[in-house]
Amino acid sequence: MKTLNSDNQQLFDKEIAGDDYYYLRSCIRQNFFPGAEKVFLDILTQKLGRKIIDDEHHTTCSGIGYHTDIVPFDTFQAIIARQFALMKEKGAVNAVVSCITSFGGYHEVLETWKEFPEEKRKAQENLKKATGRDFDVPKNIAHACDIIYKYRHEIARLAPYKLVNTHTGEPLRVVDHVGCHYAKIFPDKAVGGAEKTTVLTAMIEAWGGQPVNYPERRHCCGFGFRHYLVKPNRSYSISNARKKFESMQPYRPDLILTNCPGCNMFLDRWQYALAQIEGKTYSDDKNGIPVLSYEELAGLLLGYDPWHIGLQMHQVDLEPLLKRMGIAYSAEAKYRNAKGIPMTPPKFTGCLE
Amino acid sequence: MTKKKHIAIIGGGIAGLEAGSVLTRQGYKVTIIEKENKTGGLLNHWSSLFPDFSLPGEVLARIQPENPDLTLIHNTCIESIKKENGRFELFDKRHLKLYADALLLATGLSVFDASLKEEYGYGLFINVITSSDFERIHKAGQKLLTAQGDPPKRVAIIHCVGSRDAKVGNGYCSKVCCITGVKQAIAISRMLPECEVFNFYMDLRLYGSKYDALYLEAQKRHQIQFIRGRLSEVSENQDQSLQLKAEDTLQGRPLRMQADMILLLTGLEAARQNENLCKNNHLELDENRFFKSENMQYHRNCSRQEGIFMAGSCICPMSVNETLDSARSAAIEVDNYLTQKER
Amino acid sequence: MNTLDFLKPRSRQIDFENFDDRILSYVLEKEQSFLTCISCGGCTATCSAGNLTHFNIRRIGLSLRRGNVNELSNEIEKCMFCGKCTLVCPRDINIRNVMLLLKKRVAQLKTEKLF
Amino acid sequence: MKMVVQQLADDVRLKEGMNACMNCGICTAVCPAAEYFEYDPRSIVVAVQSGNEEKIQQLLTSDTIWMCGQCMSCKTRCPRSNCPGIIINVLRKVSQATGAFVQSRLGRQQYLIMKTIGANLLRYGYCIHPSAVDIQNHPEQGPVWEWVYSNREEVYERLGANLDREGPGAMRKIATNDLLELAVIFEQSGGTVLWQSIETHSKNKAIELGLVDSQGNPCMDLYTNYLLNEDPEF
Repeated sequence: MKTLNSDNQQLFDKEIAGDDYYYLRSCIRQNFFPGAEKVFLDILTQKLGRKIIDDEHHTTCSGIGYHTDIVPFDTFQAIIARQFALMKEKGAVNAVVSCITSFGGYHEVLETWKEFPEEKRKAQENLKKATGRDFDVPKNIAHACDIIYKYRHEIARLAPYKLVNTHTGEPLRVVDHVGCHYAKIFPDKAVGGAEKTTVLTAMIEAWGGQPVNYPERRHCCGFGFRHYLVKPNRSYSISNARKKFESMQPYRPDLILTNCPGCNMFLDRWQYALAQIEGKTYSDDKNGIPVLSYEELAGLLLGYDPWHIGLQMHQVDLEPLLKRMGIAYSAEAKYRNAKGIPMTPPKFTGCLE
Repeated sequence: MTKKKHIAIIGGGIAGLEAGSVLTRQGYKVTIIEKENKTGGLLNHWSSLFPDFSLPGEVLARIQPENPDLTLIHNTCIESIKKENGRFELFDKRHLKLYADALLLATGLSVFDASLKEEYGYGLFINVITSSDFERIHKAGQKLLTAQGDPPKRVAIIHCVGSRDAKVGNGYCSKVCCITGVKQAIAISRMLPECEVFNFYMDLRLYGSKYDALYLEAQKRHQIQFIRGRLSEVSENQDQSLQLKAEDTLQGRPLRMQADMILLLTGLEAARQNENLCKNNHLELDENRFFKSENMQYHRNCSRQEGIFMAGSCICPMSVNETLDSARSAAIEVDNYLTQKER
Repeated sequence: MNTLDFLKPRSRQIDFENFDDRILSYVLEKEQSFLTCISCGGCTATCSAGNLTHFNIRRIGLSLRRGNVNELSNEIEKCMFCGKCTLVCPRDINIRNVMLLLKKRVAQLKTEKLF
Repeated sequence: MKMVVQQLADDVRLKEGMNACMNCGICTAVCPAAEYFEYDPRSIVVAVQSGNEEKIQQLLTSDTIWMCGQCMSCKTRCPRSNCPGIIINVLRKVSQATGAFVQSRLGRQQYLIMKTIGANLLRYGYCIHPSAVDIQNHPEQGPVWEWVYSNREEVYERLGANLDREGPGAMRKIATNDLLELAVIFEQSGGTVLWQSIETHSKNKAIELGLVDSQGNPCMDLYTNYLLNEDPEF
């Protein structure tokens, strides 16, 4: 089978800044996988020797509020303008966005400003009146996965591990899931465009794995904003996630790789919920298909301790994958606190007891 | 007797050939410049013509003009045109220079590159083919087979690929694909009576004489099914069969279908060389990159540049019979121009 | 696990692979002309029952062709079999007969407890 | 009061999101919501395009406009570069501004979202905070999250996060001054006005439903409970 690879790169050769970044954190990533953001910053500064500003003053971009329609577009624009103002004050011009919805939102606002300059003036005025701040439009806006993509070969050179099954020597079969707001709203802002987004498959290839295509690759994970956030609506969310799992199951993937904080969480949790409801998993075992984000995966390959980068926060246990990849880890260090004192572990991990 | 006037025709497809044939019979000297090593243009690649399944060879046989006043130059592409002292000078890459009293453009069209419509997977998924691919297979007398070598049990024919699509820069209707879809559906059904054939369309634009009868025949005799909804995406299954997603718009519900093969009805585009020909003179292209007529109602064959005329599908996509009509009417316009100039 | 009872995964996508043709094949066998329907809606426009209720013959035809049998069994009850649809059909389909056959087949399936 | 058609047209996003639609259904074909609900983005665009005041009013009071999941898959495929998902945003905005939203079950839920996500926004400076993802309302999060939730100080500390503390880092406490700026931006740019509209119309709806206290004032706890238990038709 022909896999999706980096062959149409020239069509969507997006510009990704090489250094001197300003980090914009993600509500969901910090909340569910704080270790992922930490390891991203660590890789960038310690392994790759790049500079990135982690500014405590920036806030949510309010994207979840915007897409649930409780934040008006004017407010959304002004909040984004405030982030830009903070960047300006720090002398930063290259934004790196951790959240996919923020990424889509920043671009939506910038495209609007290009087409309707009066909207930009309104945002300037609102921000000035509210905070006294001024902003400049950043020179470059990249998603954090773009940065890892840009340095994927360098990471491969530094990495002691590969996406390879150490028992068989075969490359691991990896399916990817790209967050909708990364490529679907503005295809030219995504590596590889909207239909054959290659930002993750290129990483998989560079790190020794085999990217595996599956029919519902482009389908949404099912977050649906208001559909997940209001409890009685969550069936929408799980229904769409199920569609993806059913579609990828026949390919027997070793791993699901994501670039969106929300998707990473949903694809992990919904496997558990579906197993509880339907009594089945989409893997050959009771554990489920492991789900990792690009930062988590890069961290693992670079030899970070899986429990320091927060992999114990996943419902689908990563241990079987670690074993398959021959990654050294300590099982009993998994549930310890910062002082090294053992904690009571979760009731169970994986999808079925 | 005055020296015979000379007309250069760019393009040796059926429009150029037919116009050349009419003009030589009217007493002019004609030179046809063809970029390939063979005349006949796109018609060489088609297996049968709608709506009567007649053979393209029959058309070609009738219009091969044989006349001492007609010269054919092959393998040459005219790159630029210059008007000097009321005459035209034509240049190709190798600095071939040709003089003419009038110029007739019959550059025809090219077929949309279906791989640009990434979501349909042409060039990526092996069982996705185009209408041109199908004509080639059919013409070679081969059976339609999947990449695995089996006769497909279900084929989905997709309309409007590269037509009526602002995303790929083609906002217009290519006009002849709908009827091609019906024709090819019937051809598949004749070839493989067991095969289910579906047409996914947005509007069925069957504008010509006897076209609707073919549609009726497709439904009645061949049980071909028509679903109103534009294809949104194609994905490949593990066994290389395909999954497609569209809306059944008449029901207002999303629809998912598995098919062994998908046939894309590719739209038609103006020839790329047209842009070059517009340099250094008053020729103009319209918003769809076809040649702009002086007046699209009354003077369809006349360009914006005095002495340059157009014939056939370099004006807009046309069927074979329309192209021939257009060629003949262009010949009349050329004759009128040269006769009036004489006086 | 009852705490997850509020979650009900499902889809309303038309899935051609699970096509229920028990009614369609019966109708087509006896009324070939139905093949040539072009969904123009002429029948719906003239339909007496449709003027008073949400009964929509064009949609019934589509449901028949897509195998939505559950929808059909309720809807067909509303038809009065006046035959005006047949008179206006540009493709000369005996729509009244299609509706009759549909009703017959639904009744048959019901007696056989297949519904 | 402006006609709703005009209110829609005043939003810059409608100019961005809508060219003429040709009813091809390419959006519905890939729409995750169309797959789950009786929902058809194509017909919504057609209704907005018609400019028919009555039809649009109907949309504003319907469940339909609240079914979109905002994935924007429609945007990628449209052959006319429309974005039905953005048109939905504009409809929802006008529905909330005019109070039409309380007439549909899904629309009424805006009150719940305002009270959760909206409250998080101004209280924490984040849309989501670990303390707000409680076990009772999120059983689908599973036993590992339950473990994180119950031991969050320790778990976040081990991962080098800075939960609820000053300085930079994941889940840090956003400084009071920064939160204040966020609140003033809300005030300045229309966020507060929107919330007042949601609040007022929801209270009126609560009264209409008889969800009141002994003094006849709307009881919003009862109303919240009502919203969470309204019988879904799907």
